[in-house]
Amino acid sequence: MKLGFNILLGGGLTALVIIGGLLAPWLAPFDPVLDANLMNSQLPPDSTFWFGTDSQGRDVYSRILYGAQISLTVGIVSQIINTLIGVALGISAGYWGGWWDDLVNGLTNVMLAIPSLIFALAVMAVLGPGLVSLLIALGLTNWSWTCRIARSSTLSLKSQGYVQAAQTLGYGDIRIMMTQILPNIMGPILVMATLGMGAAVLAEAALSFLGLGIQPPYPSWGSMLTDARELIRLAPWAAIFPGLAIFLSVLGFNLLGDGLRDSLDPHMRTRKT
Amino acid sequence: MLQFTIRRILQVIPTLLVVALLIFVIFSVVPGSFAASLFSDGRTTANPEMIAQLNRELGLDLPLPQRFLNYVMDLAHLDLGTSFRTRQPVLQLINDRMWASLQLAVAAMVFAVVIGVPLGFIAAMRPGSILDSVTMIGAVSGLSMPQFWLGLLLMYVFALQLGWLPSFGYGNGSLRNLILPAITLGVTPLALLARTTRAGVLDVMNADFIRTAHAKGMSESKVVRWHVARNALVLVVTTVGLQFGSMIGQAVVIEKLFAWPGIGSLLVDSVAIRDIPVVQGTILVIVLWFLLINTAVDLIYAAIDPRIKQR
Amino acid sequence: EEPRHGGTLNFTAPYGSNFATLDIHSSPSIQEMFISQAIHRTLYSWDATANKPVLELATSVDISDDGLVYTYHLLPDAVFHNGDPLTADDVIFSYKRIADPANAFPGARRISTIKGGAEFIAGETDEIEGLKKIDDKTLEITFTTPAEPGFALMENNMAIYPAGVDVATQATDPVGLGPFVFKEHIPGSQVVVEKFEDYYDDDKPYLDRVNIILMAEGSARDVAFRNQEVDVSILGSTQYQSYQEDPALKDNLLEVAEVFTRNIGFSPEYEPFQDKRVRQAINHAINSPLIIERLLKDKAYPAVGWLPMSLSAFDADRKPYEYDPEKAKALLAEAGYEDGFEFEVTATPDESWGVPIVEAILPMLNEVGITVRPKPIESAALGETVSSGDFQAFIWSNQTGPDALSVLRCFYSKTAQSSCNYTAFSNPEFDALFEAAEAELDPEKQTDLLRQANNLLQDEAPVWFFNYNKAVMAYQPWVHGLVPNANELALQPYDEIWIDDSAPESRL
Amino acid sequence: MTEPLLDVRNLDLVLSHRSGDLPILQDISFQIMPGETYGLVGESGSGKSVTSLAIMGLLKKPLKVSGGQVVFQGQDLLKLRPRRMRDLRGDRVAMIFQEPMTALNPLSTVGRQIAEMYVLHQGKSWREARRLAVHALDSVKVPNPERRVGNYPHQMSGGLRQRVMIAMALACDPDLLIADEPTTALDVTVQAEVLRLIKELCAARGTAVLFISHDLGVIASICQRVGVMYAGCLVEENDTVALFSNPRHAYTRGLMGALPRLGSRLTHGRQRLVDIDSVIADRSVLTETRFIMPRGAANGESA
Amino acid sequence: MTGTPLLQIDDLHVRFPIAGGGLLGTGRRLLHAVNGLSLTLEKGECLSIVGESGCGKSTTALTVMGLQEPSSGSVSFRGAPFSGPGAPDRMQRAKAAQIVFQDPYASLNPRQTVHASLAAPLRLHGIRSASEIADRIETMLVNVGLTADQARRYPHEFSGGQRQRIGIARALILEPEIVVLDEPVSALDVSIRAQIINLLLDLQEKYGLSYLMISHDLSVVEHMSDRVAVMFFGQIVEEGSWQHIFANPVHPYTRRLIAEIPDPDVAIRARDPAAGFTDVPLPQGRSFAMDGSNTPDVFTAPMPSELVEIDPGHRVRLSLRD
Ligand SMILES: Nc1ncnc2c1ncn2[C@@H]1O[C@H](COP(=O)(O)OP(=O)(O)OP(=O)(O)O)[C@@H](O)[C@H]1O
Ligand SMILES: Nc1ncnc2c1ncn2[C@@H]1O[C@H](COP(=O)(O)OP(=O)(O)OP(=O)(O)O)[C@@H](O)[C@H]1O
Ligand SMILES: [Mg+2]
Ligand SMILES: [Mg+2]
Repeated sequence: MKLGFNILLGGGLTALVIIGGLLAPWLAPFDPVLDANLMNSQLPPDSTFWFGTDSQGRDVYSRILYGAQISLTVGIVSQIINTLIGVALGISAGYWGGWWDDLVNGLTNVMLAIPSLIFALAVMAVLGPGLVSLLIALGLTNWSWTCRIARSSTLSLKSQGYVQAAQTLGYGDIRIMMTQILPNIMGPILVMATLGMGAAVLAEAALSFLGLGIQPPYPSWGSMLTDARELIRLAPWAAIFPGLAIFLSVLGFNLLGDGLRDSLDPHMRTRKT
Repeated sequence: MLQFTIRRILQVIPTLLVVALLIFVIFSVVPGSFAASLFSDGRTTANPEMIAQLNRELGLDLPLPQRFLNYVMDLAHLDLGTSFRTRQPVLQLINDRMWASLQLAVAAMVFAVVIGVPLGFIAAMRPGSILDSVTMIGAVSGLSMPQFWLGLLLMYVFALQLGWLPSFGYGNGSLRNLILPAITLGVTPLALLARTTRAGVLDVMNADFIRTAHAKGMSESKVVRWHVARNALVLVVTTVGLQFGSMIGQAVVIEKLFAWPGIGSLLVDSVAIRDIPVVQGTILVIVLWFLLINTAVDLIYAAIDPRIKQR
Repeated sequence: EEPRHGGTLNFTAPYGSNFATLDIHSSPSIQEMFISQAIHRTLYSWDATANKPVLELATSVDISDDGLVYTYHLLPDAVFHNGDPLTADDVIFSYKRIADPANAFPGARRISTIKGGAEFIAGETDEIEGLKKIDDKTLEITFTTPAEPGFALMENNMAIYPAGVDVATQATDPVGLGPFVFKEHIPGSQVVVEKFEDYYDDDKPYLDRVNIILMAEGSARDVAFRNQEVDVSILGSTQYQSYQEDPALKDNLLEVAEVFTRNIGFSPEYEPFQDKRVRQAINHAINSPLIIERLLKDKAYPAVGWLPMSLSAFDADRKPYEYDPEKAKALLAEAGYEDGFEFEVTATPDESWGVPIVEAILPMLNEVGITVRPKPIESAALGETVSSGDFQAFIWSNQTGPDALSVLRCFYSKTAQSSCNYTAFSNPEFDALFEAAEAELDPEKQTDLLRQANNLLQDEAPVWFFNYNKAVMAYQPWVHGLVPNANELALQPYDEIWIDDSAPESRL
Repeated sequence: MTEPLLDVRNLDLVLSHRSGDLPILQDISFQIMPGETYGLVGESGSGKSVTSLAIMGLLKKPLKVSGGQVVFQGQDLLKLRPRRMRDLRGDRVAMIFQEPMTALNPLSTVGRQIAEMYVLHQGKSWREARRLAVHALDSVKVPNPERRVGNYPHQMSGGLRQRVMIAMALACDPDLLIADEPTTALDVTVQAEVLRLIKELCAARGTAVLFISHDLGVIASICQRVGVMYAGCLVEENDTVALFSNPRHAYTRGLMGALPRLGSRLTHGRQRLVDIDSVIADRSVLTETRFIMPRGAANGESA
Repeated sequence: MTGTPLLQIDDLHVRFPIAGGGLLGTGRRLLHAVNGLSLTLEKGECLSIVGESGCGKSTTALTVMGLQEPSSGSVSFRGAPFSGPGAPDRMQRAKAAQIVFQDPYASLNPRQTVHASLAAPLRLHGIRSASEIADRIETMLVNVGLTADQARRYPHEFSGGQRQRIGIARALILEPEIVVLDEPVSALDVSIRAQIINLLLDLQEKYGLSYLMISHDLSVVEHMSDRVAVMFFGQIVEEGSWQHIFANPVHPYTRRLIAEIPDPDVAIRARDPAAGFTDVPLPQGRSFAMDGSNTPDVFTAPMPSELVEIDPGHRVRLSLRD
């Protein structure tokens, strides 16, 4: 498999986020929450505070590193939930068909019809602001596309010889779904999940802006950006760096997703010879 | 075709009903009540009798199934209820905001289509070229930007630094006020459109019938005009429809940022004060809008692609 | 300088992105008052300079000896926008509408200070006993207590509507006594009002037109103001700082100590807070002036106690709790918490009395061994959560004026937690002082008693006294006549505002 | 002897790649006389389609002609300017493809797609072209042509679609028709009809045909002369009857023995089929020996 | 015939609901894919079903395999029901019949090694010992002409012909009695086709397998079959031994099918193919229900007709008398 430009750049950016997040305790010179000295508030970048400080006097660089943990958590956990729901519903609906398919299809249509931000907003309103709520809200929001893809892929796989052969060999339905169908639709699902991670990070920022995001003391990029948007004149660094972090990480996820799609596609075409 | 149209329109109803139920359930368990939200600003002091009185007034003391029944009965009469806050019919409130929302959505879509589609087209004509790469990287970047960040940026540059455009607000619905929010809102669909157009055109360019067209001795430009454009349009129409349909919902952040008096900001404000009838009403309208646009897209689709009607 | 007539004022309404209704009676929020301020008038109004309620719609009032019966002589030449003259019937009509139990209007409880009001609100009677029309221009009101009625009757949502107009139209096409006539409402965008030629104050208003523009988002307001698209803007703390640093803007800032006290209320049910020393320790452990200086950019005044500085019951000699971590530690040790403890603060996202403040005190309390965690909550849910007692601590901003008596009633032990005694404060000494003040007819003595009660409150520290809000309004240099309204700076007397000819073309 | 209509001379074709060129066709030469039907057989991937695309000048990016000539009516098509080549395509040399479903634009009526030929090459107005399209459909025996012109491809069966393709290809009376496996996707009975149609029409118009198929039966039933391709090389060429009665090349022989022949079990009983792989164990020898028979010399021999 | 046949299909109907139609799109039309098909398969024989695309061959095969529910009619195995109520479960069924598919590229799971594809069914059917599994896989691979070390590879590392061999190995690994072959060679290249045909014939002999083969390639059918059933729009129109069908076809559709096969020998001898058939007198007053020159409407049930035996074991579909 040739590694395209997209995968390299996207993977690089994503790796940066992952490394930053995982190594935050070692890379970050300051504690993102406790090392707040109001005497240091809104200092411009210098050799101590590489990205400057925010209005609370906290090191923006350290907070961005720790923020990567949050963003990754948001991206990964919400996409795991999405994917689990979407894949479970999609495969079973595609495989079993009948009333179950109709039901899942109807539900998917309903979910697609409600704009995701608004649905997330509603869920957040019910659960209250906070990390766990956000994970649930975003996890419940975007599974419909995954479900659709899983369903349509399953429909086309269902008539493939190897799935039918598995049936004639005596495999149970669940076993077929798990061993014959699931591994073969993981490609597009993975692409969806990667793109979804970017969407989740953006959604976190949007919900933060609407006052429903993750709340401090977690240094989430969305809330950092939201908090600092008033500072754009006085302490632009406090807004620019979190904004940049969001932009670059989402760009990374998106490029990676695109790259994966590009490299998966021809792979699938080889079947036609 | 007429039957197809009617059928597609009727299919909207069950979805809408389920959405109504879903929203109803969600917002019946939401913490905080309208009455209690009234003194959350610390200005008024809480007054249990007043709250109880208000809840009674608003019918919030009735049991949940009863409330849902009333709600559905009202819906059946196309009555979305009365706002807790303004005591006006929800339909009226939405009506007041709909025009601004539509204006914004249409302007953003026009912006996205007028720039995104040609860009995608040109990129597809020269795959692998510098222009193609730049366009596509630009498109991904457009999709990776936090919307309100972009809006703020535009606001500072065009309104403040350059002073070309007003920074916020509806004005009296003047075009100048529309430009910045529309651009901000249009960036995502623009990027998506550029990408789908490119992908669609490339797809069509690789189709067998294009080889046939070449074998007929057609020039490149005729191939594009006679065979590529229309076929690629199918994909573009779908994307335009999906984007247009979800645009009002997506506009929430931008409406807040630019103080644009659309449905989105009405929704967010109503959520904040738990004006549940308005919340339910706006979401229903937003969903209805989405469904209708999608129905329209299906119809357009059927008009473009003769294969659809058969099914 | 002689006020100039004519011109347009672009006024901003900073607290939300819509006007819910134009029927001010039904509105519980400040947002709609920006409109009623132009269109309507109430029996009393607030004199921002004298800091007290004054008669507005009456030339004079006769007060009975027991301080309960007030006889108002209404303005002879006041007319509504539709041409109807103001009569006692209009006042009675309006008050009855506000108190009508079928309406459940927010102003209803203010009517309960009128004799028979409570019964009327409860639906027991058809008339309010204490409201009596003597003749068209004379109105007699009997109150239940001898307290100053102006505080209750000056509120904007106590506006007087004409009795002869279908009230249903007030929601969309309001008719009032105010200096400006309603012109148009673009929902979600703005309300436009125009000069009322027959306004009872002959020379006024100066302006021809006021556009009351919705702008909730601070940064948008900032850009618009700098772009000279609007004439006034309420500033947030960061903007306050940058406006102060900007030579072009720093001279046109109007500041006032608003009657709001920001505080963290402690739950009496959470064990550590039952000890007064713990509550005091927290007050000592937090460097409020630093937070105010750095985080709020000086856009607040450190709080001494509960009552704000503009109230006469405020004790100018009292000092705020000193920032003294050592003393805090000592107090905690005394109370048996030398190893500290943990608590949660229920907080909204508000930048000056929400989560950011909790974030700022977090390292400070950490210093004395107390671990604090913000518990985020939406604004809409704060009131309910707090009044139901479902918290360990909460951070809030509460209005603490202009009427000291009603403010301090919130700490009276007979006031329920669900009303406004959020920290379920119960102190016999305080109760005694409060009851005495309530019964006192002499304003001087009453103020004295209230001052003592307030000082006691500071000692008891049921809350962390954080700050009194400093409201700041930036205005364009051509705007004149703004007043430092301590109740709400954004509420300005439009009829007194005028603009000079240095204003941009579009405004002249 | 008359000039050949198409003379492919030593055609080489490569797959160009960063790491060097990969040969796809090596030294392909054959001639088609005016009015003649020439067949190319060979298994999948042997290079039949790329040969036809090279003649049409329709090769796409990684593929490119690296040597040889394609002389059509005296001019080397490989040297022709794109514009000239375009005018030739469809007009003098027409082509039909294997999969009639995808080879037709699904969003355009078949009438319009046929009419395009008249507009492109004969400068007809759309109205006139459409009228001619009805005729064209009629000539390929599509029933109800007036109604069918308005049909979209999906409204037609596979056989009808292929007829549309033929009508389109023959619209401008080309001198050469290239048919790349035109019947592979069709049922036997439909295939027979389409083959008959191609045969009749081309005979009537004197159109030469380059007929590509992997099915020996089809080739035998339609072609006068056959070339057998294997791994990018033309390994044997002969008149049809001669080739089938006396295959000389090991590969050709293997190919024929690998197929069950209809009726052979009745006469000879069930016989084990020939496994080509065992017949042509040494592939390199295979591509080096060729048996190209000149026209008419049915049993002669040449290198 | 002697005793109960191995497999018996009796009056099988399969109809597919086609969505669409009606105001709400819920109106359903029925596509009649199989209309009253009856067949028997004896132990050790190869029965072929031929017919043109879309006539219902694959549907029949899928129904036999239990992959498609019949609308009515029954399939029985050794006299016991094999579909519908009382049918065995998948596990038992797996040992009775297996299927080989047309497309070698789609018939193997691209994410499983050959070993995994073959081992899973064995394990599922109770063989636990790894060595026994390995042994059986090795034997089977050798039987289909592959080597044991190829078991570790993934499908994409094999050519089409090799994949088809793996598909056959998988069908045989549970030692079923019946193997359904759905166009086993039509997707393969000419050169490979011969190898697979030879292999199938060898395996049939070796294991005494019964084949139900589906094909539209008459020359392959002639080569491999013992008996042939000609199918036209969901019905058998003619059925008999391979000699009956190829030497003496009676039904016009069968004749047409045979006549139109492009065959090199026929073409070269320039013989008029139809001339070879001799007409057989039909029973008194009976005529062919359809002749294959017109296409019936797949959405309506066909005219009533029946199979009439005109020779022992040779049956032709004629319209019902009246
Ligand atoms: N676009 C392409 N890119 C790379 N290789 C190609 C391309 N087109 C054809 N080839 C290669 O060229 C060779 C010849 O292909 P060609 O399509 O001519 O075979 P064919 O004889 O027509 O086969 P079939 O019977 O399958 O149509 C094959 O090895 C194929 O892999
Ligand atoms: N799952 C299905 N849903 C709807 N229609 C179906 C389905 N499966 C098959 N059909 C239809 O049933 C008819 C018979 O199909 P079947 O696949 O059995 O034909 P076939 O004889 O195998 O054809 P081919 O030779 O093309 O494989 C066809 O018209 C087909 O379109
Ligand atoms: Mg080919
Ligand atoms: Mg089939």
